[in-house]
Parts: sequence; C-alpha cells; structure tokens
Amino acid sequence: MAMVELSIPPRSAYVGVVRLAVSSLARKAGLDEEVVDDLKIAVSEACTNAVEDTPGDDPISIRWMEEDDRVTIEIADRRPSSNAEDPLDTQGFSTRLTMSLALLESLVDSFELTAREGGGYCTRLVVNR
Amino acid sequence: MAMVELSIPPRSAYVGVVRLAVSSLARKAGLDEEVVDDLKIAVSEACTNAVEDTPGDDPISIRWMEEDDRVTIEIADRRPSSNAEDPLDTQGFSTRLTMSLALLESLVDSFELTAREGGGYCTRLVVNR
Amino acid sequence: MELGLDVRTVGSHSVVDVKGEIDVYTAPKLREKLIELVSQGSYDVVVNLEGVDFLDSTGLGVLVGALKRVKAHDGSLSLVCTQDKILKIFKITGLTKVFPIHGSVEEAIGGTD
Amino acid sequence: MELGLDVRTVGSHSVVDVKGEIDVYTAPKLREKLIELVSQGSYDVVVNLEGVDFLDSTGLGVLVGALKRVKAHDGSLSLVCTQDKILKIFKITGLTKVFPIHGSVEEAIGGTD
Ligand SMILES: Nc1ncnc2c1ncn2[C@@H]1O[C@H](COP(=O)(O)OP(=O)(O)O)[C@@H](O)[C@H]1O
Ligand SMILES: Nc1ncnc2c1ncn2[C@@H]1O[C@H](COP(=O)(O)OP(=O)(O)O)[C@@H](O)[C@H]1O
Repeated sequence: MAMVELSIPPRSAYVGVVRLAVSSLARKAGLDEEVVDDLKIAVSEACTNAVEDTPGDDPISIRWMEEDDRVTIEIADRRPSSNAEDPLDTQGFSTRLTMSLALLESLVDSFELTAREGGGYCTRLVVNR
Repeated sequence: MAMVELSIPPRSAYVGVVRLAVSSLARKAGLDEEVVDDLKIAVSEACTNAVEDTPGDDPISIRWMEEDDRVTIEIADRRPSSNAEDPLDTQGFSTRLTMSLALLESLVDSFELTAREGGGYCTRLVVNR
Repeated sequence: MELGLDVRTVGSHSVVDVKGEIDVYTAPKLREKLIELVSQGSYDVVVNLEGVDFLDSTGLGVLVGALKRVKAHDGSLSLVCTQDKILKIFKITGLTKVFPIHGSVEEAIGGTD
Repeated sequence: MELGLDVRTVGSHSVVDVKGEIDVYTAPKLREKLIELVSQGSYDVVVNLEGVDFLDSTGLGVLVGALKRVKAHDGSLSLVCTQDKILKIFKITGLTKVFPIHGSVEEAIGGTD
C-alpha cells in the first residue's frame, strides 16, 4: 500500500497546499476528474474544520493510503472536544459546519469522524475505485 | 517557525507531488518567482537522488521550515552509503549525479549533504529571504 | 491560490466578478468586499462565480452571510453559475433553494429587478 | 504532470516537440522515444524544449544519452530553447558547450545542415 503523509500548522494558509497535494495524488492514482474534484472539496472541508477548531499550534496530519480497490485519507488533529452545536443559525440558515458535514457525507463513499486517543479527532474519507 | 512535513514512498511518481507542495509553500512564503523555480529544481534533485538510491520501501521525508530570514528544506532518506563515483562517464560526459550536484550547489544559498545517524542521508537546502 | 475580485455597477446592481479559489484562506477577502458593498449602500448584489475554480463550505458561509445583510435592507443577492462542479455544491447543501442562480450576469440583473 | 511528445519530420531532421515536465517520473518516456527514433534511422534530431515547464538532471541525462547515440552514427542532436529558466539549467551544468541550442526549429534545422 502506497502511503503519503503530510503535516501542516493549523492555519488556513496551508489548507490549499493539502488540496494541491491530494489532487495531484488522486490524478496519479487514476481517479476520474469528477472524483478528484469531489475529493478536493472533502479534504478541504476536513482540514477547514480541523483548522477552525484548533486553538494552539498542534499540527494537522494528513495520511493518503492507496489500495487496489480504494483510497483512504485520514485527517488527524488535536482539537479539543466540541459540543454538538445547532445545525441552523437564528435566522434558520444552515451553519458553515452543517454545510461542511453535508458535503463530507455526500462527496465520498465513506465519511467517519472519530475521537482520537490522547485527544483530537480523525476524519476518515474513503473513495472506492 | 512554520513547519510542514511530507513523507513519500521512494518512487519517482511522488517527486512531482513534493515539487508541487514546495512550490505552493514557496509562493505563499512570498519568494520571487525565479527563486521558486530554482527551489523546485533543487528539491526535485534532492528527491531524485534519494529515490534513485533507495532500493527498498523506506519513505523519504521532506521538512519545510520557514523563518523570518530564511527557508530551510531538509530531505531525509534511509539509502545505503554510496561510494564516490566518477563524475564523468567513459566518453567524458558528466553523469546525471554530477549535474545534479552542480544544480544543487548553484540554485540555493546553501546546500549540504550529511549522513544520518541510523543510516541514510539528509540533504539540507537553505534559501535566504 | 489568489482570489481575484472585481466590482462593477450595472444599472442599480453591484456585480462582483470572482476569480480563483474560495476557501478558508481566501474567503475573508470576499467577506470583507461584500460587507463593504452593503455598508456603501449596495443592496442589490450579483456575485458572478463563473471564474471560480474551487468553492467549499467557507465560501458558502460567506455568501449566506452576505444574503442576510442585503435582506436586512430588503435587497437581493443573486449568483451567476453554470459550472456543474460548483452547482453541485449548492445542490448538496440545499442552497439552490436559498439563492437565485442564473446563467449569466444579464439574466441575474433582469431576474431580480 | 503529463509529458507530451510529438514527432515530425522536417527535411532530413526528426523534430521532437516536448510539452510538460521532464523529471525522474516522465523522463523514461522521452528516453524511449529518442532511442526509438535512432533505432529507426533518424540520426539528425531536434528536441524542441519550448513547451517544457520543468527540466532537471534526469532530463539532461536523457538528452546526453541521446547525443551519444546519434554521434555513434555521425548524427546531430540540437535543442530549441529560449526560456531563461531552462537555459539556466544548461549553463549551470556546462551543457551549453555540449549541445547546439537554437532560438527556433527553423534555425536548428538550418544550423545543423
Ligand atoms: N499522523 C496521522 N495522520 C492521519 N491520521 C492519523 C495519524 N495518526 C493517527 N491517525 C488516525 O487517527 C485515528 C485515531 O487513532 P488513535 O490511535 O486514537 O490516535 P493515534 O494513532 O494518534 O494514537 C486512527 O484512524 C489513526 O489512523
Ligand atoms: N523526517 C525528517 N524530515 C526531514 N529531515 C529530517 C527528518 N528526520 C531527520 N531529519 C534531518 O536529518 C538530519 C540528520 O539527523 P539524524 O539525527 O542523524 O537523523 P534522525 O533525526 O532521523 O535521527 C538532521 O538535520 C535532521 O533534521
């Protein structure tokens, strides 16, 4: 299994670098251009959610794992536990996070958000080939 | 100091991903377009030399470190120790490695190749800002 | 990964032509521009997304925020978008019901008058 | 990161128009094409680098290898390149003394006849 790892400071400026690396890996892996576009958005959402909720300097780690039948991408952070927030704002519009989760659910074949031992979350995205 | 780390399998297909990530980081860091181009070549040379001499699966690690006055990039591998080879081939042409070292010497402000504890080499590239 | 923003006035509308990638890093620039427009009295705004290569929830959040601002002044915010990959994002998040989405700037201006 | 290779015959020369990035991953494709040309009897080769965005020691090694092959048949290998960032690579490695480098395909063909 081919594995590529990337670690960035929890700052918005670096999300584009992850997107660029992932889209290059996805193209090399032979994924369709539409799947590449979907994956770019999903990875961007996962990194954005991690960046927005990481108050300190703990880096965000991204792991690209390529297997014959699927690609798995894990985005791991050390952000503090968050409480469930209201999906709609006071005027009834979806919050950014609600839209982010809708995109994550819809753009990849499998999306999981799990708490990590030692603190933080891991977002796991799977795309079948 | 902002640090970005990347780890790739020691295969030629991944050198382009490193180049893409580094050029994106270099542009964000505000380096001149000419310096970005030089850095892309230097990083490509360092990764190519590591990939060419890594027989197994030991990953190649790339570390981007940004400080106020300079950017340092380290490319670390676990390739076996190599003996000094002839800089010219039998017909008097420079070998690829000779040309690679000439490019590394010339395209960055500082270039160092050092043996690592535990085996392998680390290529350190510094660009002053 | 630059975001280009050009503002022009067409009749009573302010048209913002956006170029590049709208993400968590660049979206603040778009947010500021839209807030500036509304604070200067532009309540009928068209955001032209035809030159946008990338859009995610951060960009959507900025557009929703701008919509709330113009609505507070009985204004309108409409979008121009024909790119499938961008339209898809609005569909998934249900925002096609929230924003009027048009095929051209001309259509957007006619449609909200 | 694709490498585009188009071969055309101009008089007694084979002209290879190269497009994209030549690196350790893509260079084997160029090497094979140049070996194929020589094995088919093309000993006067022009490699047009005007469409090349990136070139490093691996690409240079392939060009030197091809030069050795055509020289074994008393042939010629010349390059077309006007891009400063690519010319720089040839200067640093001393290859401007090894390859005739021209400003256009026409010039390259005239120059080696
Ligand atoms: N550096 C990393 N990059 C991406 N995902 C990671 C990284 N480290 C751990 N994970 C993922 O986070 C999830 C939770 O793992 P856990 O064991 O709780 O954390 P850790 O492995 O750091 O101790 C696992 O699916 C693991 O693969
Ligand atoms: N993951 C890495 N990425 C880039 N450079 C590294 C990495 N690990 C070590 N280096 C660099 O390699 C050089 C040699 O370090 P050494 O201590 O001998 O190896 P290690 O740190 O792996 O034990 C040091 O300059 C170090 O910064």
